[in-house]
Amino acid sequence: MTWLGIGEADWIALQLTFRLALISTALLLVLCLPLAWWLAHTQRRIKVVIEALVALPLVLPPTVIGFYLLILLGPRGAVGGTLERLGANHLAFTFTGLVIGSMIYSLPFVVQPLQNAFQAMGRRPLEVAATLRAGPWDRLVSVVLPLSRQGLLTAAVLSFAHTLGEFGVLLMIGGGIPGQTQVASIAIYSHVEGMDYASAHHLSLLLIVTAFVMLVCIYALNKRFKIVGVAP
Amino acid sequence: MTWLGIGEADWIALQLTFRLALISTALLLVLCLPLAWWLAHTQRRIKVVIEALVALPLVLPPTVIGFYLLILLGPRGAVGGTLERLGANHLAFTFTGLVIGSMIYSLPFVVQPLQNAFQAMGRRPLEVAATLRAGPWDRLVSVVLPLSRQGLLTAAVLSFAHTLGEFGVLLMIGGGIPGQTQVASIAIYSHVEGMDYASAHHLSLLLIVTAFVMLVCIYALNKRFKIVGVAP
Amino acid sequence: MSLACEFRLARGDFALDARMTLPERGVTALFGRSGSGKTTLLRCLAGLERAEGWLTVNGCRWQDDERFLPVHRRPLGYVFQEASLFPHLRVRDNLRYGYRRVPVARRRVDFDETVRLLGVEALLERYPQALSGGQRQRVAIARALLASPRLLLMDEPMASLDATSKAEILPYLERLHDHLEIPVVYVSHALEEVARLADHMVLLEAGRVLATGPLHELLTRSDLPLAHADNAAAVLEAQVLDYDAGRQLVTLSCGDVRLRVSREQAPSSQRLRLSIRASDVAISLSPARDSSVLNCLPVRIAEIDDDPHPGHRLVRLALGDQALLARIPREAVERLALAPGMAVHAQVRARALT
Amino acid sequence: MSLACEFRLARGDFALDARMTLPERGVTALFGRSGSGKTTLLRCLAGLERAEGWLTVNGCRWQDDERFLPVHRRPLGYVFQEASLFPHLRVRDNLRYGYRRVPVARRRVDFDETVRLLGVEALLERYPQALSGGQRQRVAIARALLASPRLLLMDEPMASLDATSKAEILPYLERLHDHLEIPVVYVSHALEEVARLADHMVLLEAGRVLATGPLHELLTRSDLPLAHADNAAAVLEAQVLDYDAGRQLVTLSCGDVRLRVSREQAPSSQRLRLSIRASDVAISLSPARDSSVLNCLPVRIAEIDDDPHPGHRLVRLALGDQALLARIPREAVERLALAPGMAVHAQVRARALT
Amino acid sequence: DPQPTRIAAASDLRFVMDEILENFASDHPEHPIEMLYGSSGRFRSQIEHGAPFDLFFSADIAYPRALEQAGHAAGEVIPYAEGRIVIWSDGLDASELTLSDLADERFRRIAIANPRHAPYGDRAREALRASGLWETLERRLVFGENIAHTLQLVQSGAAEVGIIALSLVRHPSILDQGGYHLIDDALHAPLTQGFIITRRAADNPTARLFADYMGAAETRSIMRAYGFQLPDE
Ligand SMILES: Nc1ncnc2c1ncn2[C@@H]1O[C@H](COP(=O)(O)OP(=O)(O)OP(=O)(O)O)[C@@H](O)[C@H]1O
Ligand SMILES: Nc1ncnc2c1ncn2[C@@H]1O[C@H](COP(=O)(O)OP(=O)(O)OP(=O)(O)O)[C@@H](O)[C@H]1O
Ligand code: MOO
Ligand SMILES: [Mg+2]
Ligand SMILES: [Mg+2]
Repeated sequence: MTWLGIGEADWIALQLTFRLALISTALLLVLCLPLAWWLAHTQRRIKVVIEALVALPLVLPPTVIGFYLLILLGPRGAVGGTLERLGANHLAFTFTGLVIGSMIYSLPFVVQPLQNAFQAMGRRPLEVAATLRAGPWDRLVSVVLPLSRQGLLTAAVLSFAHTLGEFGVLLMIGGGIPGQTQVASIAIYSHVEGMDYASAHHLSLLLIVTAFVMLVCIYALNKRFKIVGVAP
Repeated sequence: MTWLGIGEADWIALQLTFRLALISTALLLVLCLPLAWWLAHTQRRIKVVIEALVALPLVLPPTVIGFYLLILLGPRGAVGGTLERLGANHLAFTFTGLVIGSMIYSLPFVVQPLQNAFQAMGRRPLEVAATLRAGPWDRLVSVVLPLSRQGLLTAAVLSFAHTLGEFGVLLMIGGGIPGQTQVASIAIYSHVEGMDYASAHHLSLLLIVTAFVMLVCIYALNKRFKIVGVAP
Repeated sequence: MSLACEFRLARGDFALDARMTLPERGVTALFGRSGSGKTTLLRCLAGLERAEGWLTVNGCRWQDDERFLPVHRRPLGYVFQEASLFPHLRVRDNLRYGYRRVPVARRRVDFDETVRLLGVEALLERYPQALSGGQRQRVAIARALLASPRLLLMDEPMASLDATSKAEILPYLERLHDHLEIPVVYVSHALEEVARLADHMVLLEAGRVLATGPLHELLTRSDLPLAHADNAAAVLEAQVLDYDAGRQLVTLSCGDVRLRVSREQAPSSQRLRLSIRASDVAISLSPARDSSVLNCLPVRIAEIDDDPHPGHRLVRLALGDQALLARIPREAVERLALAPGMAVHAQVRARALT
Repeated sequence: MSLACEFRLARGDFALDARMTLPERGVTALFGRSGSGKTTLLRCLAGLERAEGWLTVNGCRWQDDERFLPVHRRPLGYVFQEASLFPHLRVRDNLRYGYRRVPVARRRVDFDETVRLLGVEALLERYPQALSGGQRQRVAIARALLASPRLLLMDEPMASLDATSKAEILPYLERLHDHLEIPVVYVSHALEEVARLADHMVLLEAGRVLATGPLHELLTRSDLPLAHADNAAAVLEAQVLDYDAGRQLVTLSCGDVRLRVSREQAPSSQRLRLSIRASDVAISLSPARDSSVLNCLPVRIAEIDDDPHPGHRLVRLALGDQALLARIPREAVERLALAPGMAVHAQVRARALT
Repeated sequence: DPQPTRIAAASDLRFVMDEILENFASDHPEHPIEMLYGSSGRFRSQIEHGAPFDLFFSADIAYPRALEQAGHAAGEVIPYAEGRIVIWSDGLDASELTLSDLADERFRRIAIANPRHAPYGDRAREALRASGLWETLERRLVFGENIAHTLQLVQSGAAEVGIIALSLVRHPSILDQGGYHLIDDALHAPLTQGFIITRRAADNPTARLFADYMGAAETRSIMRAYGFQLPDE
């Protein structure tokens, strides 16, 4: 079953990739919202340490992060081992493991744009909303999210696109199991290494075109519903 | 010559890494400023396409980008081949090649935070500056850069940290030649593959600690000179 | 007494240390020089600043050492001094923001009427960026009112409005204040606006309450800066005796004396508030019969004070148990040999305020 | 003529279509209702909007179909309607921003003096976020002045200032305008401010110039809205005859008649500008000798008009070749049987403006 | 300072080459050599695109052959060894295990190199197919990018067992951890490994010298110690 010069396994890998990117981006956005908010507004000293920590996953090569994660999530690691003792399975070579790995690696791409957006927004819109009876959640939905839309978009795009292309971490903790952990990036690389350049090119092209179309749509929608700017 | 459990070759790799990260971050910032500015302010339709293109380097696995770059910059590629015909050397396996590769891959991390910062700033401060006799360059230096400091910082940090950890692209177009293109990430991974875990851990730790200290200093400085926020 | 509070808050060199009690309904003018802490005090009332102290509104404790009712639980309306419209919402949605969040049963302000009276009907589909400064301010006022507040805080709401817009909005605000029966705290630098709207006044100076009391008392107290202001005025409370519809004239009694004031319609209540500017009062020794001035009142000179106006003196006149201010040229004081205790005639141009 | 322009610009439903000529120096008041296009016109003058049309200042073409002098090349000062301080700079650096960018030889405004007169000395080390609304406005005014502009554009610069601050700043602005000898375009809703500062006036309505001309003409033209405003006033130009320092009284001649006005110091020039509010003029049939009012002028009734004020009529009085406005109760018009052509006495309280 | 001669070697040679190089350096201190390890496939494409490698030791003779045909070699492809695959586990003594034991459910994850492009993975698959275990085990397999990566998957414990290169498990630190089971080489095609001198090193005496050094008795005994079968034995 080959279509567009792309074999079935690769279609599955592609599908897995988008699922992974979608899930980890969604989870990251949810988790990073409070963190970025706190970073944007706290006056505490510890803030700079947390800010530095957030950027740290980028500093190590993904394969190495992946290696340490493999140990951590595997049956002998702190996380995997605990799970095993609780009767569950460890997380190496699982989709969950991939999600965790790509989330850790994409963390800075989500936290930093959100934090910037929150800082740029200032407290005024929230104060206004509060005087108009909006409680904390209400303010989040009706004021914070719309006003930090550009930051949210950047966070989502960077995290999503980055997960599409993530290779090292996923290679290490995924084990390249077709249909489970073999994502497109690993499939493409396999083709390249195996000198099956045609498949590599086709799959790369498809990934790029799909991502490009998605991004153009997202940006076009964003532009359509854009606030015209602040001046005059 | 081993110090802190880290051999001489690794020290060289570390130095190379920081040089690479510094140079490509600096170049990226300079190049992306006008692009981000244009994206933040243009009303043209093509904008969404450029925005999507900017994010595309993330979509492919770095090793694959590296592979395509290798073809492009190598002696038979469009760029490398042209250089050879002009009597210069092609760029594969050179430090220049590494710089180009890491710049391409870090492009979105620089453009997007800058664009967001410029959009959040709006036109008002520029208008005010213009009425106070500040010409375009003057406005850039005295108003745009200080007011988009948070975005600049994010761009610089993401790009710098990401280059420190970049592996796939650099391995492919650099080849990991000690002293020339073997950066720390490749050295660490080599140690892991060679089961020299001690060296891998030491080098990882050093990279992390150095990066962490740098980041904490940067963030602390940033906080110290921070604008207190917009609300009264 | 319906709103009482005590706040302490430090901001750099500036320290707010204010204690005050406001009447249950009616407008309290918050007056003070730039930087005296008016905005800060309003923010404390709204709960936007976590000041030390306490606040009781309508018998409910909103804030003290133990409690702190969060802003969104305080049923208030706040018109901010600076632009505060949500840039991502059209004018309509800005207006509906607070309105929607008040349960239907508790809404006490009509959407369409408010929109019409603030002259923003034509702007409903626009984004705030496409409004002029004054238009933004009107939308902000409407938005605060539509939240059916039980305490209304207005920080220079009309600062950038033209006279015509003000003249349209003021009567609406007056009616609304009556109708809502809530306390209103109103910051304004325009004494005329204040004299028209406010019953009560709080004077701030460098973060402290300098004086507080009924408007007409504070306006004429010569120990306070108001009496010496450019547009110093007295406010009188008078009893309606008669309305002459043809001439649009109301006859009033104020203590023993009678006053006449032009007015479009018959007053709806038995009492009227009059504002009489110091510069609108002239003194003559004999009653002037053939002058266009409506009122020529027998008064007694209570006090002759300095006036910051060049070449003038401020004369306090006793009119029954109320007071009038007159700004008189020094030359006239000499020429007419005015002195405290003298009985003279005040030629008075009064304005009905309510 | 020093500033002449013609601009066309569309913004949604709104269209600016303004053509005007302003005198070489002196203040032009830009007057008009909220949303009439005042800010838009100022922005066009500054080059912040790329309007169609042309603009000539002091004989230089700043803009036409071919040319467009960019904003930073236009030597102007702009006080924005909304907050415009740079949040990343301390007050001192905000002030120095434009100052530093003017070559020393071309600086015509003294830093320390400006800072002192605008009352911002104590704020120099603060960031704008730590200022009150009025303090911000004062810093913005000072900043614009310190750029030694050759054209000054001020968009409601005093909107949120208290009377005392205004009273301190206005004389400084007056002197500065004199000293700088530049055209100033001044948007304000406060007729009194305008009457005091402006020589010239441009009336805008829905983006078009309704009228333009010397202030005193426009103020009393009964076909324009100004004469009917709440604080309608006439402005008279008068010749100084004498100054009585003891009584702080100036004697002036205005056509054939003599006027007396209180004034702190002797006038520095031979001409004085007087503002006489319609509500400050009373009419009597006989001259009132024993009244505190300084001036009792023989005038002739030129016109009796409707007045939007309830129960009043607007009476235009001819005083030589100049005009006065008097707001008279209907009752008095009847009682005194006033009619056009009648010779009466105007009891006038005048204020010296310059 | 002359450029060292640069050797790109497949990752299964990691330990053995380090030892050979040590000897070479003491025998020929005037001929500096720099060793790079990685996957054979990557080196192949890098050499195609101008990589500055002087010798290329591949895990699969097919790669240097392809390079030779494309004109990237100076001289012939020289076969230097035949690799073997073994069963190895980090948690238990694999010398007790046979291929058919892998069917046991306690081995939840079995690591092999990716057969699509790694020669060791390809032979592992052949061996599993030949013993009729492929269908049973397929769902439990995880794939390493190259043979060294496969070893890491097993070392981390995430895969309980793996099929890897004999040359790697002969590393002293692994030998300490217990035994391995050598897979019968009748079950898979021979893993013939070859090297070339690249075109850029045509005139490089060090490259020639090292190529010859591979035939030296000392070198051959080291190769043998790491479990390689030498071509002519
Ligand atoms: N962070 C700060 N540091 C020092 N002083 C501050 C700070 N924030 C506010 N202030 C001062 O607090 C005082 C009160 O400010 P507030 O905004 O309440 O004044 P206001 O009465 O509303 O003035 P305005 O009429 O100008 O709006 C001002 O003098 C201001 O300078
Ligand atoms: N993008 C737009 N779309 C439609 N109308 C607009 C837009 N931008 C501005 N306007 C309108 O242009 C008119 C002129 O605005 P401008 O700011 O010049 O008024 P203004 O005279 O300064 O008023 P104010 O006294 O309230 O500041 C306003 O009626 C405003 O609503
Ligand atoms: O080419 Mo390898 O030896 O499978 O890593
Ligand atoms: Mg204030
Ligand atoms: Mg305006």
